Amino acid sequence: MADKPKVAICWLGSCGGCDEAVVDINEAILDVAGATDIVLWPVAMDFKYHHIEAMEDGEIVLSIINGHVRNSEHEEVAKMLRKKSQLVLAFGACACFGGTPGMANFRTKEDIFNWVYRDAPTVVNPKSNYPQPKSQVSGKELTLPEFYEQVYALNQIIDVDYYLPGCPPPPDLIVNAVTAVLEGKLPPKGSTLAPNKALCDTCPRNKTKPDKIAIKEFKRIHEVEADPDTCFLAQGIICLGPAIRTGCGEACMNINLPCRGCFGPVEGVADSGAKFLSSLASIIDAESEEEVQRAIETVADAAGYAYRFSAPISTLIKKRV
Amino acid sequence: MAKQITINPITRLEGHGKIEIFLDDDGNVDDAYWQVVELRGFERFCIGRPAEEMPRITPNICGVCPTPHNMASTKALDDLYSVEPTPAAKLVRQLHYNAFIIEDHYIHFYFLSAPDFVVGPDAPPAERNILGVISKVGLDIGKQVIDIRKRNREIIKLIGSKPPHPEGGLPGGVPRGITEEEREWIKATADDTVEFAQFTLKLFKDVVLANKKYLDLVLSDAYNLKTYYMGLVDENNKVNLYEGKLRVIDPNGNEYALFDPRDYIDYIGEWVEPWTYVRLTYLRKLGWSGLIEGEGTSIYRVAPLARLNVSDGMATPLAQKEYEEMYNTLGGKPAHHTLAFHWARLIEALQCAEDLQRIANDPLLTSKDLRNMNLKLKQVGVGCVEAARGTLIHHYETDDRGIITKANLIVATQHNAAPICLSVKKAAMGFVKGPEVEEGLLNMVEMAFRAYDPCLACATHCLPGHMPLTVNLRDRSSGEVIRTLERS
Amino acid sequence: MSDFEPKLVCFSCNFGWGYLTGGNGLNSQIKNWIPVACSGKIDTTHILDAFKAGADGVLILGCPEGDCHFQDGNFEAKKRVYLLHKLLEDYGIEKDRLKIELSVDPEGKRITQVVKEMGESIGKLGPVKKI
Amino acid sequence: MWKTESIGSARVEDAVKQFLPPCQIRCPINEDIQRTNVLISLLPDDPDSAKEGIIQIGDYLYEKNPFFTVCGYICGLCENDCNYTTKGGAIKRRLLKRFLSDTFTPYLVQKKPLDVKKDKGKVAVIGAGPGGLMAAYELSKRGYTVTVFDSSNKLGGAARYIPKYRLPEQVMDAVVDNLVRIAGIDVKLGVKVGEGGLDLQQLRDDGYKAFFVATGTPYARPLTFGTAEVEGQELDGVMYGLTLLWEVNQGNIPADYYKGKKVIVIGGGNVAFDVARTARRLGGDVTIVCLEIMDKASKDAIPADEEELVGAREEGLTIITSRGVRGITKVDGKLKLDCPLCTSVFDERGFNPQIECADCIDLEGDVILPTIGQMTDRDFLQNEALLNEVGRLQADPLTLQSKVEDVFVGGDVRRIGFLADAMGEGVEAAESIDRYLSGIDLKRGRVKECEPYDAPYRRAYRDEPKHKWVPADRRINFDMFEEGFTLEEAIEEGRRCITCGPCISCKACVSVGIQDDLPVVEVNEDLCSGCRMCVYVCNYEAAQVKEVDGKIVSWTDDLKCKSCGMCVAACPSGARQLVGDKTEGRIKEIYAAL
Repeated sequence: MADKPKVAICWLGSCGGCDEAVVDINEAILDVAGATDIVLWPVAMDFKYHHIEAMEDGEIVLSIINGHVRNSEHEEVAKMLRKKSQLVLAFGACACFGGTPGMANFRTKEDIFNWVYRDAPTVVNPKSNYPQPKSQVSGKELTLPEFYEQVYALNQIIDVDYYLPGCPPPPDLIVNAVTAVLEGKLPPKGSTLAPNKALCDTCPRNKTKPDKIAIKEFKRIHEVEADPDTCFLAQGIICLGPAIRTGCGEACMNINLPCRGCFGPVEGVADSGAKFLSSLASIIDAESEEEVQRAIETVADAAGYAYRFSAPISTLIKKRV
Repeated sequence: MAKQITINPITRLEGHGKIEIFLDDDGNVDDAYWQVVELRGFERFCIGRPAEEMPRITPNICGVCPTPHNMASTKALDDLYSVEPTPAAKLVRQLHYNAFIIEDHYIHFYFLSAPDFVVGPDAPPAERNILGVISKVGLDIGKQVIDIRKRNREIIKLIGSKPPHPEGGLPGGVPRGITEEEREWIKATADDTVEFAQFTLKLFKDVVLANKKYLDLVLSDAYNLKTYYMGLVDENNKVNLYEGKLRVIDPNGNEYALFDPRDYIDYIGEWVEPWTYVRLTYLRKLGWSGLIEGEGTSIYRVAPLARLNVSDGMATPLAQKEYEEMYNTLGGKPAHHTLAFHWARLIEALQCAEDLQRIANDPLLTSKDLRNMNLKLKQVGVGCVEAARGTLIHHYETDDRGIITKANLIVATQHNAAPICLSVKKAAMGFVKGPEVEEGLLNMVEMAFRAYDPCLACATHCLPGHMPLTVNLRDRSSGEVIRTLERS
Repeated sequence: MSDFEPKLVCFSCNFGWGYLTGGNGLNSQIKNWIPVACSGKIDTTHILDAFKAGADGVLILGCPEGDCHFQDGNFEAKKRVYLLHKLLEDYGIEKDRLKIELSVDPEGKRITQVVKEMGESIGKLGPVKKI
Repeated sequence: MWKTESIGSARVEDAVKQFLPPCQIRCPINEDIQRTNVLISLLPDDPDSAKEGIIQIGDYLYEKNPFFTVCGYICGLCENDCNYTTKGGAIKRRLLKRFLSDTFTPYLVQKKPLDVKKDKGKVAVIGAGPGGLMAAYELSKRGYTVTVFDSSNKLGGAARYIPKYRLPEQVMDAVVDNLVRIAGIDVKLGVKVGEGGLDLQQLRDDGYKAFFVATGTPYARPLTFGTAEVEGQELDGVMYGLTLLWEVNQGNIPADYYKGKKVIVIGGGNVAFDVARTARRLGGDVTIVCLEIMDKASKDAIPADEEELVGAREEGLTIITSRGVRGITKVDGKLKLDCPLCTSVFDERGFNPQIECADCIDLEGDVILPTIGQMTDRDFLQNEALLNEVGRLQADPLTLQSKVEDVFVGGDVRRIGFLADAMGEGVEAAESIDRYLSGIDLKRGRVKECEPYDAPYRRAYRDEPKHKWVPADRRINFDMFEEGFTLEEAIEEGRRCITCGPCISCKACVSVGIQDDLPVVEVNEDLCSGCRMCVYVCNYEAAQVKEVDGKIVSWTDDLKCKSCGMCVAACPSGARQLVGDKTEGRIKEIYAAL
């Protein structure tokens, strides 16, 4: 055990799907488990913060961290793992870009609290209680982690060595990533352990795409019966394929749904949402200003399409000060 | 000098949870709280999103039980657009749903519950995990569990893309159907699953019921909690996880309410406490009773045992037999035995497996008629399913373009939040006497909430799989840790 | 708010604006002036980056409708601006902070005025609210 | 005001095989049409400040085409091939140049002579028409001492036949007079080579190393019927149209010369119409008779331009089509034309009229002006042994070299064409003579294949401006009847040009400093996913996709690319970059300072 590389798998603000994904590598999980000494995996085994604290700095070879950072506890755990680990792998869309919950950054903490604890139709809150970091209940003190104003991607809180995007990351890339670490065959720091190109590159529908895509009005997924073989954009359905890194195995294409971007920006692009909107505007086929406005009206949710998984790293969401 | 025991972390529905046990000066349990320490505010940032995207967004609420969110959301869209899914589409959805419940229930049983019973509640924790289970009952069972999970997740993948984050589901239908060649291996999977389900029940009865010590534990008062119960039933009041009416029975088993999930607001209230991020649900018309059981309580429970308690039986023949046997053993309905959740869970899994079989053999399954395009937006939609962990409700309101303006979600574990607090307190009082807590006893406490499979399941579904647990004994006044007791 | 001095970034198409001035004269008069070969090459990223960098407004000056040297670059810019308006609202940034004007001003007679007016209207809005 | 540069990066590049705008390909002297259109569109709207720019543009055009001010009145060849023709009307290039001429013509006298050392030997040019003068100009620029001989007393050759209401005399005078001054060309007028013992051999003896024979077609072609010459062409009252045009331009014909006279012009070409409309301006009641028919679509269509037909009708001329002339007689003082029906003019063998003599009409008039074409001076060509065994003038079509190696021939004498065609041959001849005298292969690398560009895509194309003619009743005189562009109109029309051509053959933007140089679009194939966003946004079909081992990737056709950067803005994966574009840097600076 001792000489096996120590690996930690940990979640922050996460849905647990990323850990499910690790389990979903099925048989391979046993090899990984055999080749490594998993010192921390809350989903699977004893969770001992202070054991980690007791470790030497850098004693852990690799920390695989999933989930975003939204509260003080997340931040503490993240920082602790960074201190103890040689390598940190941001695992899954939440750790890499903030993920779906990152869309909360379009709202304030206050707004969220008011709805959840006051305005939701089923809420009954005569004492107008709001959860507090510290509260007294019949003389006893109960504490809660502090809920931050916004959601952060992992690299906005700690230094990250590698990224493995996806919601969740697919089994083949997980195995590749772990093997790369174990065999010490790692690309330069900061690399994303997935292909560099956009989804169109591997999308089976790319061949059916006409050379000139022009869209007069955008269709929403419930409005049309999408053809299972034709490029979504060619059908007027918004698909982030052109702007989003490939590697997901075209999971959504396979069930006849367009890409929503869980793999984040392609190599060299910081804000895939902005880039995507730029090209989306370009393929609007309009003769007049009115037609432009009409076409744009049919873009039901610019922010929700562009930043479904990446609002916290979007250009306009300010980084932490 | 009072002490405080902290069990942290234990759970994750929207994140972590922890248990605080307070000891009075004599070292007896004074009070216990189960806290949910995280919030992500989905209800809020869903505003402005197009409704049809919700089945793709809400599964991110929980990656361990994403399918119910995806399904509740999809059904909310049916309601929002006042449309019925085509018969084929409905079959595909139910196929997806059964496959999910099956793999979820078995993972919970084998990885989380079985260690307690098969290996023993007070056995050394190093053995009290799936490996321990395997060494007791044989390796091939471990393999079978993995195999059944894998194959049922293949079905989810087919329909929902990524099992931890399924995205399929559209108002009035599904984006993708099933082909004849896919039907073949789905059939095979269904048959094997039914067999496996029966085997598992037999295993449970052999190791638990046959063992007086365990049976007593199941029936003991520490694990008994008298509350209301809620769950979906079909038109014959049989268990149905995909659709139906919500039925509520009182602690004595009488029907308290039977209502369309659309009316949930009239029946369900959510109480806010400053010490937890989760909202505690209760029966609104009865008013918030606080954390009490029995007479005068307004707290209800959901999830497998609740579903069986509120129904008049199972919807499939094999499961029905098991249903009858369970209540005979527990001494009639309703059963308040918290640990019986495990048993109920296995009976449900059998019903899902039988239903999987029915669907796999239905000629309609492979029909290409997957979308009912006759959409009429009515700007309000409620979708309700029985998630593995209990009733799940998605309620959306939109503008005239179908853009979400309001979203209210009641997540399974919320219903059980208050009961869990009570069960934990009760178990703690039953087993924790003084600061010198023994590890095995802590596990007894743990078993109390593990039975609910609170979406900590999210946390504990998995490999070696025993509960992490650290107990801090703190001086109440100074808060400083006097002694740390931990299991390993 | 009174002492608030709005920061305005101004892109202008060389084929329509100030090409007779050689730039020299205007450079001093217009702060944060970025002449470009065609308004159509202004990427959404450029615009969002401007706001991120602290701009309170972005003004794009293109050639008159139908007069683009590159056929329809000014129209491209318009499409982009209108789509961005939709996005900016989600960030709580008023759409008035991003304006596009299609006109022609070779001697740079009007450009300073246009910039001034936009500056004033942004002055009324105040600094960008952080979300 | 900008200053347009034509050196360094602002110099247009010339590729052996390249795309060009169709207008430039059509132009026999390959004028930089697109570049100068763009420059015009960038003129200030205030006339005084515009002057400077106009002269810069003029000076630039002058380098290639010292006749551009004249072309501005009479040449619209490029417009025939303009991509805009089908989209709303060709760009009015002729009027744009005429607009430049308004300012440039008066300026010509101040234009400095060429600063070249004339040390490359003597060359003689026979014929001071556009072809001859272009050759002389080109050769002078290259350092040759050129002497131009012309039998007439005026420079300009055939251009001197053009009526003043189409080409003002002072414009023509300014061009030719200043051309010889600026280029330092030695001129011998009234000297007919081939007469009085002066022949090419004599000139050789005088030290002339090479010759360009551009003697044009000085003689009018007599009327023929079948093979025979038509009777009665010697009759009093019958005069060749060509003669009339010459004499009128010389000022030898009084106004009202034809007042009250019935004039019949024979011929359907542009010259015939010049003659007819001139006669009309001399007070005559004019009828045109021709073999051809009005239907422009027919193989037998009347050759004169549509504008001529319209103009003539407006001015009250009568046009009688499908009639030949069999004979001219004089019956009690009136001339009588005997005109049989012509059923077909051209067939596979070319000009081969079929006459139906049964159907015949008589026309009566006081004056008959046959204008059916011109002829070369065959005796001269014969004597100089430039004709081949079948009696045809022989010259290599590419090098224009004749049977005699130091003699080159071009212009109408070789093949009758437009003014610009002759000029073009002058340029080619100069090139050949330069190569000949420098001992360089005459042919190598001279064949230029150029592919015309298609019109770029744009949402809306604009219609051409209406032509402005003085109303017929007020233009029966020798003043210009067509009005030119105002500055405002010129700028508008310049803007209308959709600049089909590639940047390297234009660079107007670089020349006035709108861009430092032409940035180049580069595609990083390691990043391009073949999503095709660039393809739609590109208005020039420069952004295209190709398949590379099964994967689709995009690429850019540099010759078609205008470096506008729209594809870069549209590329969602940052695979496209504008290399050499300073904008990005500028943006970073500014943002950093915010």
